[in-house]
Amino acid sequence: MSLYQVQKLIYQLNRDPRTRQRYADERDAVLGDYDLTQEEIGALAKPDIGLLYVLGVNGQLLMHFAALHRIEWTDYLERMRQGLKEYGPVREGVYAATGYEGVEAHDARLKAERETR
Amino acid sequence: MSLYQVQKLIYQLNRDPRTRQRYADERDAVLGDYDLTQEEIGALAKPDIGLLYVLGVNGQLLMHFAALHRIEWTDYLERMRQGLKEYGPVREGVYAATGYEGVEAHDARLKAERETR
Amino acid sequence: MPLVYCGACSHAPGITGRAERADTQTRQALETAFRRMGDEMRATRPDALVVIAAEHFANFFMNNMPAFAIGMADSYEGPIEDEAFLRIRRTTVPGNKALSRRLIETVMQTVDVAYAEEWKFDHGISVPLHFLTPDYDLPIVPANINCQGPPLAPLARAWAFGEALRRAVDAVPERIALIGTGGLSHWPATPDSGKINHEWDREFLRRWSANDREALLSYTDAEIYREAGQGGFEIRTFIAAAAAAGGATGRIDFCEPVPIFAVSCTLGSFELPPAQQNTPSS
Amino acid sequence: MPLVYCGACSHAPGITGRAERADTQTRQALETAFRRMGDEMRATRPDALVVIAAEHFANFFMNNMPAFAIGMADSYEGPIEDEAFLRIRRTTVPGNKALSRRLIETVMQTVDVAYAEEWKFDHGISVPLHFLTPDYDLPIVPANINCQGPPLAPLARAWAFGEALRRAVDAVPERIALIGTGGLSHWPATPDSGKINHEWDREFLRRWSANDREALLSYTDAEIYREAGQGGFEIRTFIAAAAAAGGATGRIDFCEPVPIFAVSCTLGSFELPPAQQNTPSS
Ligand SMILES: [Fe+3]
Ligand SMILES: [Fe+3]
Repeated sequence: MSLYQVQKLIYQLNRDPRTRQRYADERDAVLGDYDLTQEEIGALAKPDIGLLYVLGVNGQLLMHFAALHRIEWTDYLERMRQGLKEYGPVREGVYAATGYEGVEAHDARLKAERETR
Repeated sequence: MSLYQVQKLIYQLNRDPRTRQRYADERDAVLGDYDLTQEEIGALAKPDIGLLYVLGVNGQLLMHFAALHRIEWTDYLERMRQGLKEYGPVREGVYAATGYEGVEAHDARLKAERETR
Repeated sequence: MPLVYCGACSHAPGITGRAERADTQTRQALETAFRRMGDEMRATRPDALVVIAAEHFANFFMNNMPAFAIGMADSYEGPIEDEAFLRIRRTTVPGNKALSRRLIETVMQTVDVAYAEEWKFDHGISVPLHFLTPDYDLPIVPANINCQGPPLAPLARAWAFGEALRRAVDAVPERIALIGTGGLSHWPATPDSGKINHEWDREFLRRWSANDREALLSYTDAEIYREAGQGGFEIRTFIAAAAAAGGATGRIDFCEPVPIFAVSCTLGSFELPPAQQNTPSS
Repeated sequence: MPLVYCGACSHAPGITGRAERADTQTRQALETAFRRMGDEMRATRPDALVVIAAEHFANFFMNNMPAFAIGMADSYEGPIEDEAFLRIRRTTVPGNKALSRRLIETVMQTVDVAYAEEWKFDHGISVPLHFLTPDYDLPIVPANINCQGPPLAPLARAWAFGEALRRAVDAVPERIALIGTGGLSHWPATPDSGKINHEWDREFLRRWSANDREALLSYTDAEIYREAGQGGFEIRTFIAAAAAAGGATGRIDFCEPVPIFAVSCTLGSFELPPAQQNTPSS
C-alpha cells in the first residue's frame, strides 16, 4: 500500500542531487523519511530491482534508479525478468510484462522481412 | 527578476521542516541554492519584511516567513507599511497596498453603524 | 447518489488564530452559526465531504500550479501552519482514495483536474473542519482552485469545475456533501488587512443566493481586484459550489464584516430538493 | 499569426543513448530524417517552438499530477538524465516567459492547464531538440500531457488541448512552430522493451495522416494498453498535434520499427496551407 512512497523516494533520487548525496551518505535516514514496509525497505536498500518491478514501480522511475546503482540496461531488463520468476507477476500499476520474443529475435525477423521485400 | 526564486525559497521554508533546519544551521548555503540578487539575499537574511513585500512576495508566503522569525502579526503589518515608506510601492504581483483606514477605525465605525441600526 | 448537502463558508485564519481580538458577541454568533452549519451538514448523513478550497501555497506553487486539483489519498494532514499561529491542533484527517479516484475520473471527462496523492491542509480547509467536523470523523475529498498565483482560470471554468464535481458526485453510490470555502472581498496579509467591501460582498451573495450563473460569471478579474482585492479571487470557490448546487437557490446564514478576521465572515447553503437528500438515485 | 509548422516525432531515449546498437543503415536514415524535419521546421522562420511532450517524472509526480501543463520561464535545463546514459550534453535552452504567459491565458479559457515557472527537460524533449534545434537557438515553450500516471485525461481532452493551443498560437503576433512528441505502441522500461505492434502503429498513423478526429478519438485506454502497451498512452501527444493542425492532413516522413530503440521511430508533419506559413494573420 505504500507504493506511492517507494515511487516518491525514487522520484526524488532521480531529480534531486542533494537527495542522492544524502542517500549515499546516510541511506537509512533517507529511507526513514518515507512511510515504507520492511519488504520495500529491503528492496530499495539491496537494491532488488526485480522485487521493485513486481511491487509496481513505474519503469520510467525504476530504470533511473537502476542506473544510479550502475546497473547497465541489459542487466536492468534481466533483473526484472528474474523478479517475475522469483516473486510472480507485477502487483500494481501499468508496467506489467506481457511477453516478448526479445530484441535479437525481433531484429532478426525484421531483417528477414526487409530482405524478402 | 528572481522573485520566483525568492518565493520558492520561502515556500520551501514554510512547508518543509528539513529546509527550516538547514536554514537555521547554514543559512548561506541554503541561500546559495537559489538564483538570487544581492538585494534579495539581503532582504531574506536580515529579514527585511518591508523590502520583501515591496519586491512582490505574495503575502500568503510572507506572513509565514515573518512568523518563522517570531514577528508577531501586528508587527508584520507595520513592517510592510514601513517598507512602502522606505522603498516605494510594490513592484510586482497582486499584493499591492491600496489604502485602508485601519482595523481600529473600521471596528469603531462598524460598531457605530450597528448601534444606529 | 445525488448530492446531499451543498454550502459555502469563510476560512480566514484569524477566525481561530486571532479569535479573542474580535468583538465577543460577533465571534460567538459566528461560531454558533458555524456549528449549526456542521450539524445541518452532518444531519444529511454524508459518507464523505468534498471541500472546494483555495489554498495558500501549502501544496501548490508556481513550479506546477494546477488550475484545479483533487486529493486522492486515504488520509491527509493539517493544518500545515504553526499550531500556535492558527490555534488548531495538527491532526490526521481521513480521506477515501478509491472514492476520490472515481470522482476524479468523471471530473476529467470535462475539466482537466490535477490529482494529488498527498495534501497538507492549510487554514483554507482546517478552519472550516475545526467547526464543521470537530471530531475529524468524516472522510474528506479536498479540491482546490488556484486563486493565488495568476494566471488564474476564468470564472466560467470554476463554474465548469463545480458542474463536473456535481456530475461525478451524482454518479457514485455514496452520499456526498460539498462545501466551497473562500473569502469574498479582502486584502489579506497586506498592510490593508481588515479592509472589507461589504457592499460588494452583499451584492455578490445576492447573485450567489439566486444562483444566477450569468451574474456570477460577469465579474472580470480586473474588477474583482479593484473592488474586492486579491483575496476576492477566492469567490471562485463560492461559484463552483453554486454550480454544484445545480440551479438550487441559496440561503445566507451569516454575513458580518469582521476587520480583525479580514473578511465578511460568511456562511450559506443551498436548498437542495428534499428528494436529493433522502432517496437513492435512479 | 497562424501556426507556421506542425509535426510530430518519436523521443525514445535509445535513439541517442543506445544509438550504436541499432542497424547502421536504419539509424542513419532516422537521423537524416530527423535533421530534415529540423531544416523544414526552421525554414518556416519560427520565433518559438511549442513542444507537446509526455514527460517521464522529471517534473510531475503523483503528488500533483496535472493532466496538461505549459512551461512559463525564460530558460529551461535539460536533459535531467545522466549525460552518459542519454549521450546528450546538459545545457540551458532558451524559453520565452512572456509569450508562454500569453499562450497559457488563452489556453485557460477552455483547457485547465497547469503552468510551470521551471521545467527540467527529460529525453521526451531533449532527444527531439538534439536533432531539430541542435544549436538550441530557438525559444521553446514546453507543454506536457500526463501519459504516465493514471488516471489520465481522456483522448478527447488531449484533442481539446491541441485545439486550445492552436487558438492561442493564432492569437499572438509571433510565428510559432509546434511538434508533438511521443511513442506509438511500446512497452518501455519493462522486460518487454523492444516489443512493437507495427501494424497498430501503421493504422494509427493512417488515422493521424488523414487527421480523422473521430477515428483518432475512438481508441479506449483499455484497448491502447492491450494493443500498444503503457507506452501507447503517449499517442495523446500525436493527437494534440493533429488537433493543433486544424484539419490539415499529414505526411509520414519516416516510420520504422527499431527494437533496440523500443518503438517504431516515427516522424511526420502536417501540410499547413501555404498562406499560413507566409502571411501575417488578419
Ligand atoms: Fe483564503
Ligand atoms: Fe516517452
